[in-house]
Formats: sequence, C-alpha cells, structure tokens
Amino acid sequence: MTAPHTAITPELVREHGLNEAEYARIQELLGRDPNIVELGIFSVMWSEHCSYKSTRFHLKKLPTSAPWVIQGPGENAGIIDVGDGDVCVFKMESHNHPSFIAPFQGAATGVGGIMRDVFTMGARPVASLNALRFGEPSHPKTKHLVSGVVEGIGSYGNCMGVPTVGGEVNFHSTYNGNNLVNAMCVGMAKADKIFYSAARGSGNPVVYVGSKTGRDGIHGATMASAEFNEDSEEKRPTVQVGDPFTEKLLLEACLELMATDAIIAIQDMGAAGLTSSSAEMADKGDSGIEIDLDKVPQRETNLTAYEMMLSESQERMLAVLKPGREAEAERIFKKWELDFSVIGFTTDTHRLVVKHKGEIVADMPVTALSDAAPLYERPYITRAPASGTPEFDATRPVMTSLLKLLGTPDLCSKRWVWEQYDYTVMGDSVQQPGGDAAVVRIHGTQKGLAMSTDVTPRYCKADPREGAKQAVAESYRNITAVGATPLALTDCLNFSNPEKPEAMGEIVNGIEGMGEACRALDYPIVSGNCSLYNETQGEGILPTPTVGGVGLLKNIARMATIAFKRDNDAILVIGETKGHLGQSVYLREIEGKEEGACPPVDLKLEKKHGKFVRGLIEAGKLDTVHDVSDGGLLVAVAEMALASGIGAVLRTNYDPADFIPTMFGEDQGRYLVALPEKKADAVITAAAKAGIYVRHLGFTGAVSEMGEPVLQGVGLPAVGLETLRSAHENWLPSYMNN
Amino acid sequence: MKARVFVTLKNGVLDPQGKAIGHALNNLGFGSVGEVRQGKLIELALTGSDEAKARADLKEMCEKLLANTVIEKYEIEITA
Amino acid sequence: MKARVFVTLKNGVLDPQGKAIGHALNNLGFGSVGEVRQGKLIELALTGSDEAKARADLKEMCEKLLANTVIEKYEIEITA
Amino acid sequence: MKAAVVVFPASNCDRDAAVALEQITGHKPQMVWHADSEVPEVDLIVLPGGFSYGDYLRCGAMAGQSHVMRAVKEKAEQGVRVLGICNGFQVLTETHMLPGVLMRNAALKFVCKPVGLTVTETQSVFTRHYKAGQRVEFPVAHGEGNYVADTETLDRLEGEGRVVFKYAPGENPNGSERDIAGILNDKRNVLGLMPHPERVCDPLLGGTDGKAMFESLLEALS
Ligand SMILES: Nc1ncnc2c1ncn2[C@@H]1O[C@H](COP(=O)(O)OP(=O)(O)O)[C@@H](O)[C@H]1O
Ligand SMILES: [Mg+2]
Repeated sequence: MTAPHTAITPELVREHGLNEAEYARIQELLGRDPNIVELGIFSVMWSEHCSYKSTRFHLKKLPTSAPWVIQGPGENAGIIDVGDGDVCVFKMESHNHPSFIAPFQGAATGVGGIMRDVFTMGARPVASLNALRFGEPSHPKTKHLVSGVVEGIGSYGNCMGVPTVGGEVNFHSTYNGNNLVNAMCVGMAKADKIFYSAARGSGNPVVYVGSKTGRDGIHGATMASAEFNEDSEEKRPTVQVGDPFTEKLLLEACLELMATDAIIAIQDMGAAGLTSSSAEMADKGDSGIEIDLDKVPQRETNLTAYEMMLSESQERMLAVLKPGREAEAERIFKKWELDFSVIGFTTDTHRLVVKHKGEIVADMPVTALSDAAPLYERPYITRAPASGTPEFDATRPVMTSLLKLLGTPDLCSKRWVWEQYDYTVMGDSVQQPGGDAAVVRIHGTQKGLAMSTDVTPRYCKADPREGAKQAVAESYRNITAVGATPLALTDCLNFSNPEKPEAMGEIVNGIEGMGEACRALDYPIVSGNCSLYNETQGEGILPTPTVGGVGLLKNIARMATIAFKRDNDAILVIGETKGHLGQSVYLREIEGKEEGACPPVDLKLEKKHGKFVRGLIEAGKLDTVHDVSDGGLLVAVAEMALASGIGAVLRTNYDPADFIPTMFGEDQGRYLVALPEKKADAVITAAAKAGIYVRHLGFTGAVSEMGEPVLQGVGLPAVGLETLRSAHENWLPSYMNN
Repeated sequence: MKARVFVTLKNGVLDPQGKAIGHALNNLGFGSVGEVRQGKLIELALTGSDEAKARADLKEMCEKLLANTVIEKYEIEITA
Repeated sequence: MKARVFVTLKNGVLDPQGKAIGHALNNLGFGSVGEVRQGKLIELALTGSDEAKARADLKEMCEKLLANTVIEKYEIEITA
Repeated sequence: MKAAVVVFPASNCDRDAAVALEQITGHKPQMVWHADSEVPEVDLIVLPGGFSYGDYLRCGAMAGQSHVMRAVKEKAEQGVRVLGICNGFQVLTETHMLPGVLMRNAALKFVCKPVGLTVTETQSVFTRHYKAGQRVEFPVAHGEGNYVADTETLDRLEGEGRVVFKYAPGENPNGSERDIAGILNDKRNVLGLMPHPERVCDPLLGGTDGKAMFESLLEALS
C-alpha cells in the first residue's frame, strides 16, 4: 500500500487547490498532518464545486420557502407540492468544463448526473431541459461544440426515455473558450414516497449500487497523483464516459427498491463520488460512516484508495438500508444486472473512516468536511450599471430589420436542436418545444407541469442586479403565458472568477437581484448549483445566472399556446411599450452596438400582469398568448404568426422617431394575446379597471392578393410568412451543415 | 494508397458498448469471452505514394478529427 | 488469447458516415483523402489457448451477433 | 383482444404502448420481461420503442438474441400478430422476422418530429380501418430508421402489398429506400414500422391518427 505514505509537500497541497491557510486548518482539525487520501478528500470537499465557499454566504439571501415547498436547497433536488398527493422534484446543474473538452460525453454525463439527482429522491424523471451558451458562430470550435453537445444531450436523454422538452441556445464571443451546458431534470413522486440522503442511525448497512468504479474524472491532482502511480496520463481520463443504458437500469432498479420500505437514505454519487456521497450522508444523518474499499466493485485492477475515493465514475449510488434488508435489495439489483455490494455501515462516531486492504487509510470528523469547510466573504466591487439611451438610425426599414433579426443566431428557430431530442416519449408532452414553456401532463391526470429555462446574459453584464431580476421575471412570464402558476425555481449560477472583485460583484449583485425578484413574485429557489471560474485567458463569460422555472397548470384543456388560432382575432399587448432599445438584440444585430441601460424590471407590474393574463387563461377566455422578450414586439408577433401559419395586420401609428423602438424595444412585463374581436372589448375594459396598460395592436388573418398569409401594417410592407419562415428556420441548419 | 485507422478508447476509460457486447456474448453461451472493447475502424483511400507523408497526414487527421484524444487513442496502418 | 474482429459494410452498401468523414477531412484541407469507409473494431480477450477453436467461436459470434451479415462482412484476427 | 408488451432492458415506449392499448381495447396488456422464455396466450405481441440493451453494437441486435424473442418467433410462426414499433422494428429485422435492415439515418442525426405518411396497404389486420392512400401523421423518434434492402426484396415487398406505410412525398426523415416506413412479413401477421402510432392516440398529444391501427387490430382479433 503506497498511497497513504506519500509525503505531503507544499507543492502537493497547492496542486490539490488548497492554500496555506486552508492546509493549516486541515492540520488543526485533524490534530495531525493528513495523509494523501485525506488530502484528496479535503481537496474535493473543500473545492468551490462542493463547498460553495465563495457563494455560500450570499446564497443565504435567496428565498427558499413557500407553503408549497417541501424541500428547499440542501438535498439532491428541490421538491414542491403539486397537489393530490403528488410532488415535483427538480434541479439544474452545469457541466460546462467537461462539455468543452469532450462535448458529446461532457453533455451526456451532465444529463445523466442531473437525472440521478432527481431519481435518488424517489421521483421518476418526466422531463429534461437545458440552457446552452456557445462562442461566436465564426469561432473555429463553435460548430463542433454545438454538434457534440446537442448530440450528447440527445443520446443520453433519448436512451433514458425522458422527453427533452425545452431549453435555450445563445451565442456570444465571451463563451468562445467556455461554453455553458446547464441541464435540468424534472421528476414526479408521491408525497409519501420521498427519499432523503440523511444516513441516520448506527450499524445500518451502507450499500453501493450501479456501475463499477474506475479511474474516471479524478480531478485536480493530476501531477500529484502521477507521483504515486506510474501509468499516469493514459489511465486517468478527466472526462467520464456516460452509459445511459446502465442508468436506465439503475433508475428502474432504484424505483423498484423504493417501492419497498428498505431504504433509510440514498444519494447519487456525483462530483467527488464516494467521498462526497458518504460524507454528506453522514453529515445530514448526524452519524458516522465506515467503509471498506475492498468491497467496492472495481472495473480496473490496482485502484488505490485515493483513486477510489475521488473517482467520478458515473451511474453509481450509495444507500443506507434498514438492517436485514440487504438480500431483498440485492435481488432487485441483480435482476437489473447491476453491481450491488455492502461496503460499510453507519456509526455513531461522527467520523468518516475508510479502510483499504486491512488498513485505515482515512479517518476524520465528518464536520471537518462540511461545517468546517472554508467560507469566504470575498471582496467585491459593484460596477456602475451601463446607462444611457443609445442612438439609432431611424430611417432603417423595419421589415428588412425584422427579416434579419429572425435569422440571427440568437433569435432563429432552434428546431435543428430540439428535433434531435425525443420530446414526445412518455406520452405526456402536451406542449412541445417552440412555445414559451413546455408543458408535460402529470401522468393520468388533467394537470400539467409548465417548465422553462431563462436568462439574458447581456442584461446581466450591463447590470448584474437588474439582469438577474429579469431572468426570474422572464421565467415567471414564460410559465404564465401557457396558463400555469409559477411555483418555484432551480438555478445554475454561471459566473467567472470570484477572486476578482469585479466578477465577485457580478455574483453578489446577481444573487441579490435574483432574490429580490423571487420574493416579489412568490417564486422561491428550491435547488441549484454554482459554476465559477468560467474564464479563459483572463476574460470572463457574461454573467449567466440561469433559472429553470416550474409551474402548475390546473387544467391542460385550458392551456394557451403562442400560435394564432383563428383569422380576425384582435391582437392585444398587455403592458406598456416605451421603446427601450438599450442592450436589445436589435441594437446589437442591426446597429452593431452592445450598449445602454438594460430594460428595468418592475416586479409589481410583472406580478399584476401575470395574474391578469393567467386569470383570463384559467377562465377559458384566452388561448393564444406569447410573452414579449428578445427582439421585442414585432419579433413576438412574427413568432406567433409562424407558429400558426396565420398572418397579421398591425395598426401601427407610423411615427419614424419611435417606430423602431416601439417595434423592437425590449420593455419588460409584456404579453401579446389574441382573441376573437367581440371578446376583446371585455378584456380591454377589465385591464383598464385593473389599471393595466393594454393596446389593441392589430388583427390576425392578413393575406396577400395571392392568398398567401402575410405580416403587414402601416410602415410595414407586407412580407409573406414563408419568407419570414425561411429566415427563421434556415440559419441554424445551414450553419451546422456547411 | 490505402490506410486503416483504429480509434479506441484509452485504457481505463469506460466502454459501455464493449461491456454490453461482452455480456451478450456470455449470455449466448460464449463463456470464453472476457473483456470486450469496441472501437472504430476507418478505412481511407489516399492519393499520392509518399508513405511518410501519408503517415504524417493521417496522424494530423487523427489529432484533428478522427479521435478525441481526451478519451481515445489511435493507431495507423498503411495497407496498400 | 486476444482477438480483433473487424466489421465493415459490404461493398456496394452506402456508408453515409464514411462519406461525411471524408467530406470533413477534405474541408480540413486533406485533399489527398478519397473514399472513406467506417467500420467497427471489436477487441476481445478470450480464455483458452486453442487457436482453431477460438477462430471457430469467433466466426459463430460474428454470424450470431457481431455482424449483421445482410449488409456487413467481418474479418477475424488473433493477435496474441 | 388480449395483448402483451415485451419489455427489454431500456425499452422506453413500453408504457406508451400499454397506455394506448388500454385506452382503445379497455384492457391492460400483459407486460413480458425479456428474460422470460415464454409469452402468454395473447392475440397481439407488441415490441415497443426504446433503446433495448442501450442499442449498443447495432439497434435491436442484442434484443434479437434475448430469450423472449425465441418465444416471440415461435408465436409469430403460429400466426400470432406481432407489432414492432421503432426499436421493435429494428428487433424484427435483426431476428430476420422481417427482411432488410435499418441503417443510420442518412443525415446521421437522431430525428424527432411529426411526419406525414401514406397508408399504402389496407388489406391487413393492422390497417383495415385506414383508407387506401390516406395521409396520416405520426411522430418519428429515431437515429436508425433508414430502411435498406436489395432491389429484389424491395420489389417483392411492393409487389406483394407488404409495404404498409410510406413517408409522404418529400417527408422521408431518414433516407429509407422507396420511402418505406413500415412493412409486413410474408404471412402478413408481423408488422414493423419506424413511426409511432401509439403516440398519436390522444388529441392533446398532436393527433389521433394512430388510433385506427389499434382499432383495426381490435376488430380483427376480438
Ligand atoms: N436547447 C434547446 N432544447 C430544447 N428546446 C429549445 C432549446 N433551445 C430553445 N428551445 C426552444 O425554443 C423555443 C424558443 O426559445 P427561446 O427563444 O429561448 O424562448 P423564450 O424567449 O420564450 O424563453 C422554446 O420553446 C424553447 O424551449
Ligand atoms: Mg417566451
């Protein structure tokens, strides 16, 4: 046994990402020097990824509770009550770095990891979403990354038989060296069949199930570990390969075991594998755990204790069973042809003890890994938000700009992406990709879950606080637009280097802004994840605090969609259009400027407008709704027309000075709705009564002399929908295929 | 000239396909089968007759496109 | 014993994947690349030392599972 | 009509198939595990979509070698109806219960979308409730649905009225020869098709064009 006797040098400590003060603290906590296995364990448990040392302090500012929240952050996933004994379990996680190095496998294992987080709580995954950011299309790596990431997400989700129903894809040069892959999974469980990770009690068997352990993804200490293992590089892949087939078996086996009452606690092995799962389970259970590595199913020969504790092999779980139930559990896992092994037991020592080949190779207090982990209130600077109202050329023809916008990388149709995902499997996808939120029917009921992932990074760059508020507000709007009540959020906070005060300022302001919006909208955060250090050669990504929202649709028969339904419907805009062009897509794509203040978010109005629109949908008075976001009013109208094949004529008051801002400004809090003209008056009256700004923008059903559906208006020469459609649909496939 | 390129997963990298194939062969009664690994075989026709140049080119093709060297290794064979 | 099995598409069967690889290599500037075909390489560890028996077994494995002989052909190589 | 749905490890449309069958026949089908060597006495066996055995090596190859498929083959020889959807179709070609092979989609990508189909044969227990030449829309969701067979086989299939569904002109999602989407065996009791009729039996899910297939079976087998 060589590993535990490797001398701990200052270099080794550094290579494990620990600074001097942190190392001194480890020595103090242990009352001695750690051995190499213990150093490895501290290194991963105290990493930013596991300990949230830069963000923990600020994350406390997020609201995490509501009467319908059953489990907030701190477990594998958040849980909300959706009524009738059903709960919804969901979380989002990043797999940014692996997806940059190996796009297919990195993205695939990202999906696999987040699914385990959800089914470990007893839920069957029912939907997947994702939020993707890539570098500029012209960057030589971008196409390859898009292709691999999308294929990876599809291959894993499709094989699992979980529909991938929504997401977003954007491009920006700051992601050239740091693409973002945020994957969200939503599952359903019964309220009386939820499983947690607290390993309570002493003397209970700890079992390992799933795939065997190999040398996958042992991070950080490549050079250091080379010192105690000759065949270093080739044996030490930093990226894991996903095995969705095994995961599907693991899902079914876990759900089968969960139907019994044999489980005390269960947790997936994610980042830092065996180490974090055992330490966290003991910590939450206020117990200790002793494990014997000789009992761990191994894929390779001569795995060291260090390697086994740090391996990130996929498709594995750790569970604590009630004593005497091992055989029953083993039968289930054998049926599904999975590994099963009792590798240890819980103790009352509050220590994590690891044995290997008859020796104790690690022995430390559990709290040293959790509560005692470093916590930093890093210095930060709040940059003055970008301000001002940018200049623009008021003479540009609006329809030409619309055509151009619809064919830009950010606004074009993402059909090429979602058609690679099986979004119809499981037979409950009642609203498929292409709308404001995806809706999945709660199996066997008339209720639906509405889901959406959102953030507008350019706003967050201009003003981290307002931008983060906007992300939450847009999520609220997307969920509302289908008729659902927004219930809770998961998040994925992608930022750059927290050790730089400016970047830390983006983090702090982002979290605070997000918290403010969540509070105002009764839309708490129940789970999430932080991904920091997203920078290359000193340049950070745009701050990208992605949120994944879930809402409840009481009656799927009264769901709204973005497609126009009939000719001669009145098109109304709820919410005032002031013409805010700062940080708009129009400004960037047409004027070539990324400047000005981002649109302010009025949370009171968001809530008021949302309630108004939702009320109309729920009352069966409205079936056609689209929120107004990127690209502004005219882009939103075009999207509604394209989704239906029905044209529109707009009653535009053509005043050159504010025509462009009116058509393309990105003022917040707005919805476009369409309904039969004779019902429109009542809505206008009701809005006026509620003090809500509403404007009658036009009518559906315009056709050219040839009978082709068109979009037109005063100052808007008629353009055929097919012309708009080809601009909208062609960019992505032609980019990817050339 | 004709060349064959073999792209396989590095040792230690999980090979789910190979694992499943091995399992299936055992189930079919081929008890002698131990570990199975699956890789790619790429056959290329090349113009030119300079073998050294072809090898250098193929190496570059592997590094750039045919293999993801984070998890895969490759082998080049000139066959004719 | 170790064996390698090469499974490739029969001549005349269209190989869009190979074609796509060829195309991508040409685009990367490898003008010397002509036709490309992609197949599978399956490496197996076998117990026993009777090479003839191993070959016979491998042939059966190919016929039964490793190749779909409607469109694929196979080649067996005992390497060690 | 009594029906069974075979479940392979990583089948994932087994529930979808069961839901559609129950909705139309009023009875829950029996679920049969891949390791079982017997199939119960039923009128219809469904091989569902999914990724049996991960679809590693080739789609449907390992499922084709499973215990249960030996039993399914026997039943089919006795005349029991077998419906293979998507992965089920791939299993049927791998076991040579249907001719030809399903290769990787011509565009090399997985494709999920609703596709227009023409019902080209209504003289079958699977399709008698459709009208000849009728256009229907079923979703597809597959990476390997590109049907390939030699000319002789293709001619025979067409000549004998065994091509049941074709992709509508211009809508072939995978490059299959002669736009073939679904075929019958020579005894006409085994149907394999790539599109998913079971996913279009509910208006909320984008249509009800798939219902007629299950209604045809129900009428023929009750
Ligand atoms: N990566 C993706 N996966 C699945 N669906 C996607 C993806 N990217 C975009 N979509 C879908 O495309 C539609 C438009 O996306 P987006 O413009 O981001 O919507 P919104 O502005 O309403 O948030 C949505 O239905 C979304 O779910
Ligand atoms: Mg929207």
